[in-house]
Amino acid sequence: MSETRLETQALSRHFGALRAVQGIDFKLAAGARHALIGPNGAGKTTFINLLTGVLPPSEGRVLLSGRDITSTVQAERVKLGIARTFQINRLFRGLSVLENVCMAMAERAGAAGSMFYPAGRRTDIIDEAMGLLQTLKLADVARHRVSELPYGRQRLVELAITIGLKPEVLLLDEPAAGVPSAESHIILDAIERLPEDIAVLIIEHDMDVVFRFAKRVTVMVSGAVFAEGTPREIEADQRVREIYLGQAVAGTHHG
Amino acid sequence: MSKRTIAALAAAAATALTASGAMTSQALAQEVKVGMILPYTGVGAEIAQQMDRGMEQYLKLNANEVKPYKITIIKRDSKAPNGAASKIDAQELLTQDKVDVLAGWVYSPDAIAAAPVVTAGKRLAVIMNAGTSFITNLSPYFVRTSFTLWQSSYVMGDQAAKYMHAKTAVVAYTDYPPGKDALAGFKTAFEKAGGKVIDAIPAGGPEATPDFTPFFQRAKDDHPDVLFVFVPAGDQATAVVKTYAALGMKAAGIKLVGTGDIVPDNKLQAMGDIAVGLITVHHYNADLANPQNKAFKASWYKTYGANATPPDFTSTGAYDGMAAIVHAVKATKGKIDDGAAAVKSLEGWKFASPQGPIMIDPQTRDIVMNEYLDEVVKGSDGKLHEKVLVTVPDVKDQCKMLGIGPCAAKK
Amino acid sequence: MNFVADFAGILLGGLAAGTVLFIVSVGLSVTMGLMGFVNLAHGAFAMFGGYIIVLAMNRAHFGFGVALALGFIATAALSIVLERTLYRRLYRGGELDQVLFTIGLIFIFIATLIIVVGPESQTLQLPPALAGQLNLGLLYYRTYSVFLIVIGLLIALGIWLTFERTRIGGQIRATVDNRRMAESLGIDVDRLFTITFAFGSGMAGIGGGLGAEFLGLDPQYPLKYLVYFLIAVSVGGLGSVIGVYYASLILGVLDFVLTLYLPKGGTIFIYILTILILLARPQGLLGRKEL
Amino acid sequence: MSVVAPPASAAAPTAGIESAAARMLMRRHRVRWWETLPWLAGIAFYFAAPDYLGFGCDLLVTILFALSLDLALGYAGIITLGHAAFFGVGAYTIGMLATYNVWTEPITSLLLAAIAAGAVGFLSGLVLLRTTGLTLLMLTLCTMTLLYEAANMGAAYTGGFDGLPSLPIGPVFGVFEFNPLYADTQYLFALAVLFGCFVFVRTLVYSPFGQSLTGIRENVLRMHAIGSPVRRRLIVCYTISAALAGIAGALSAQTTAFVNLAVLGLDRAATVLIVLILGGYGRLYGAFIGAVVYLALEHFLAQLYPTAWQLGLGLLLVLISLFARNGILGLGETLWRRFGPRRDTP
Repeated sequence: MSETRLETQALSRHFGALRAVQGIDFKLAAGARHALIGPNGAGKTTFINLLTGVLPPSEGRVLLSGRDITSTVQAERVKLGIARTFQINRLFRGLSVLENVCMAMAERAGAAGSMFYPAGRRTDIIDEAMGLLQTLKLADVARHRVSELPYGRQRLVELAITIGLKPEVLLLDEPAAGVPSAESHIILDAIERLPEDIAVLIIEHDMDVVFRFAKRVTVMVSGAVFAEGTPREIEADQRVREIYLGQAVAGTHHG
Repeated sequence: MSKRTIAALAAAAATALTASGAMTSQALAQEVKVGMILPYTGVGAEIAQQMDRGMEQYLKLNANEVKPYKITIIKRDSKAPNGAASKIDAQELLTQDKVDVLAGWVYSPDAIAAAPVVTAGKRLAVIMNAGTSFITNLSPYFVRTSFTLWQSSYVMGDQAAKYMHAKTAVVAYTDYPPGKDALAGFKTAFEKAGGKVIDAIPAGGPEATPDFTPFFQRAKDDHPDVLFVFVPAGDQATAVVKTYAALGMKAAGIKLVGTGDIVPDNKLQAMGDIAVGLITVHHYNADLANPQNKAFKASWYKTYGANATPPDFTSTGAYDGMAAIVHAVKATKGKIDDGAAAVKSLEGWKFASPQGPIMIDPQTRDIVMNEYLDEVVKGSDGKLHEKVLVTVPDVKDQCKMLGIGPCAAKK
Repeated sequence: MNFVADFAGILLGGLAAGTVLFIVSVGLSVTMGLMGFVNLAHGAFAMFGGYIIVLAMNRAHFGFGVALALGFIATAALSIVLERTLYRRLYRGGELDQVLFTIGLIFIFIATLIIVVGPESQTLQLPPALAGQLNLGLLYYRTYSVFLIVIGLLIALGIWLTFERTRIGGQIRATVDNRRMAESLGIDVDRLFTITFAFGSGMAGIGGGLGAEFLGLDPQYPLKYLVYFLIAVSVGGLGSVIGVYYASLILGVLDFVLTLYLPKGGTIFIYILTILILLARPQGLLGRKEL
Repeated sequence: MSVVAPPASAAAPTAGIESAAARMLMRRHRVRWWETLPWLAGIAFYFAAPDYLGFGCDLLVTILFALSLDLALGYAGIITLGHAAFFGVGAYTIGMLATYNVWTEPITSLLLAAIAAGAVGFLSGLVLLRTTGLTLLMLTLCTMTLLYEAANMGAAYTGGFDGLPSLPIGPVFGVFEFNPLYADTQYLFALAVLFGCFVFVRTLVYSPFGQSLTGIRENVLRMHAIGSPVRRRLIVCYTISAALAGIAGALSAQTTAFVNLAVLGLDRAATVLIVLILGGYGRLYGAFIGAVVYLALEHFLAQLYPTAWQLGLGLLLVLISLFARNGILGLGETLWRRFGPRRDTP
């Protein structure tokens, strides 16, 4: 098997009495296509926040390529190659699509700190950004303010920004959430065309998406890993069907 | 009733004329342009109105004094007391409006900031209110017809010891230059006369009215014979007197004294009986009995209505200032734009003002005047009045006399 | 013994001062918490009410109570007009536009007052019943301060009960916590805004009158005391009535005690206190959410 | 701050219509013809209105002050009501140096003022920039007031409310004396300083650093998520802004040869905020428009109606806030978008 990119050991997070995440041991291999599913409130997003360093864990460790990053702050983890999208868009709504992507790339390239020459001279960054937009079929709206785009394409920008960070590990928090099904395919296409070597962890309610995309699936229930396996195995797992799939299938209709 | 309205209208018309005179200078008589720098907006607006009225009354009552000259007043707003606006006003009045005289200045910083301009402009500049002592040292063209805090507070300190036989005093003062001057003036005289200032309490800033309770409570705990207070005339004064009464300090045998600022003419009635018996020193109060003041007041109420804010020391400062300007105009045969000559003509100038006889000190170009030790009494008319207990004549600015700090005349 | 009495006096003074601050500021806290509207012109409504009250007493010779009622009604009415015509256009606008708007409003209030009433400051003539001293056993203290403290307590209780017990109170709390949620629950937020705004301004109006004894009353009022209102609101916590009450009293009393023993400190304490409190609790003492 | 050298500009970017967007970004920082107008106007004013130069200095100082605020408020979205703190520190640096005859050479004094104000900005930024919104507003306001009170307590040295009179300011380049009556030298000096500072700020806002500030204003959480050291950026920005405000204050002390407590007052802080919002924040030129409109209106209205001019000013502010989003420049842009030459995007 290929080596592990991201790993957690006995990772836990408590909010007072609430045990949002408890004792999760989890491995994400290089180039993985891994789905994280589970009923609402199962702690999926909290788990992502622990991986990205938005929240410090109550117990346990997080390792990136074998290196302990438990106490590394969010910004640093991004530099180390962990990028994420948000369940709800977090974009620079007042700026153009191109600027949104350039912002991320400038940070990645370590240019964003420099003060004494115009950003416009970093043609390397701008060209790279345009290239990315073209592959994501966003080039035609590159000049538009993000706030003027339909929601589906805004989600795409959300994705573009994270791809622009050239991550080793990409965490997608319900990338198609809130996107009308008519548009959702543009997101999924984009996800499928992600570079092979990126390890991708996707939180998703829509089972069609999960089965179409994931090679492995982890089921989380009330903060703990409930089951893990290939999509086939998960689908076949009786316990999962009982406590999860039923409501999730229901979920797809308004997902 | 209707008569008064007419009078008021007439006055209004007159003002309008003098004001608009700036634009339409179709003057048959020689026109003398006076640039007036006052805070027409902001915290000083009330004072500016009182001073405008003071000047207006002088010109009204002495119309034939002024002839054949025609005084044109050009008003400029000095806005917030930060010096900047005042300085620009002075520059533009001199360079654009080509005024012959500068005048006004309620707040000392505004006069101080304008000093270099005044010096460079070589025009007479009459300070009609600003009270910081050393201002007149900053330019040879400054002449002051208002007051310095040293004058009233020094006399108060002296009288507190000699007339009221006080041995110990506590001073509470607004924490800005006039307050500090008042403290210094009172302390110097009081201790020279054998008294002792046992505590000095800075009591808040000049703008927002603080609650004086904690300050006065502290003063009360010190058990002095007198509590000398300086606050800017206005709401703060009312608050001072009320707090003094509220804390029962009178009963505790502590007499409240101060400069006239704590019993301003326009607040006296509002204070009510609790003010009765207060002893203060000032160079003017609306009840002064001299003929000039009688005429002044009569015309004042005739013009602005019986319920108008009574005239006060800021009004007379402006009244006397206008008198000084008119004198300089006549003494220089209209060549008042020669600042040096204008100033010279005012050195030693004497004038019978509503506040009594005044003179401009030839050495310091500062005013020399009577200070009155007043007591608040309830009149037969049920209103409160100021009764003069002692008149101290020819009071000079002690800060300059004693050459303290920046007051020391620059040689 | 004597010390105890004096100290009690200081406490009463501080409480009275704090109460005035509370009565004027509480409206601001609710409207800012509820609408997220930065209404710097709040003090202008206090001034307006104060003028109505003082002029009603000094010129029209109304009784104190009547004048207060008049002040409340007039201010509330004016605020409704302004809210309906102008304020609501800016609810969606950025807070900086709101700052510009309310500052402009302050200028208009000030200039209009100077033109109509004149620049001179107004003095409140207390009714004889409130003017004197009151025997509190331990000490004599000015009746009016005691009166204020009681009134303030009643107002705080009244508003608190309205918030906790009544339907509209519940709606207000819900809206402060989460406006979208409230709207989705079918609460008529617009109506709610108008009502609270009118009430808050009316309270400010009364505060302007009641406080005139201590704060004075002149056209500069809205600018002079703006900072104190903002301090009370931010320290108390946006949208929290009880928070503002505590904050006002605490600041009032501490300021008094500190100035008594360290007069050289001048007015500096209230600012130091505010900084310390806000650094420790950015959302204010009882604030529900980040300011 | 890592200063990455720009690579030799790569060959023409991706072809096609799309690259219009790229070209827009690459050209955005270039100087447009109309950007020379303010400076031409500034020079024209010198010859056209020799009697108004005192007012002119006040105007230039206010523009610079508003510009410094724009960097913090308009670009980084740091909401502050205490910016006069730095203006005051700068002004008092000049005041102290001059009064006690330590140093009166104008240009180097400006630098010293900038350093002093920048230091205060850095220290307060370290503590305060953890908060946001009303809390930050109140904290900046209270910090400024603390400095005010401190200056009042030290009145023996600062001159307090009465201020430090008749500051001796050395001649510029040891040749050009300041003129108290016609402020001509002061005006040109102030204009030059403003130009220098403006060029600096302009470079800054178009630099990658400036872009990241905009990012922080637009969505701080996203900035964290793309690995941006947000807090450090904010502190750096705040420090620079403070230093510029310090220069503005110093300039005002030099041109008026006077400084008193008011330089640290809420009055000053509120006015500059109004000026900036009125002109339009996050726009560079909002500071210019706002200052000119506000001060000119105030100055000339006050000459016509000394007692009632605030009414007109108030009306203007209310109207702008009601009918323009983001000040006069914002209004201009809206109109341009609606009636200007048609473009496929705003």
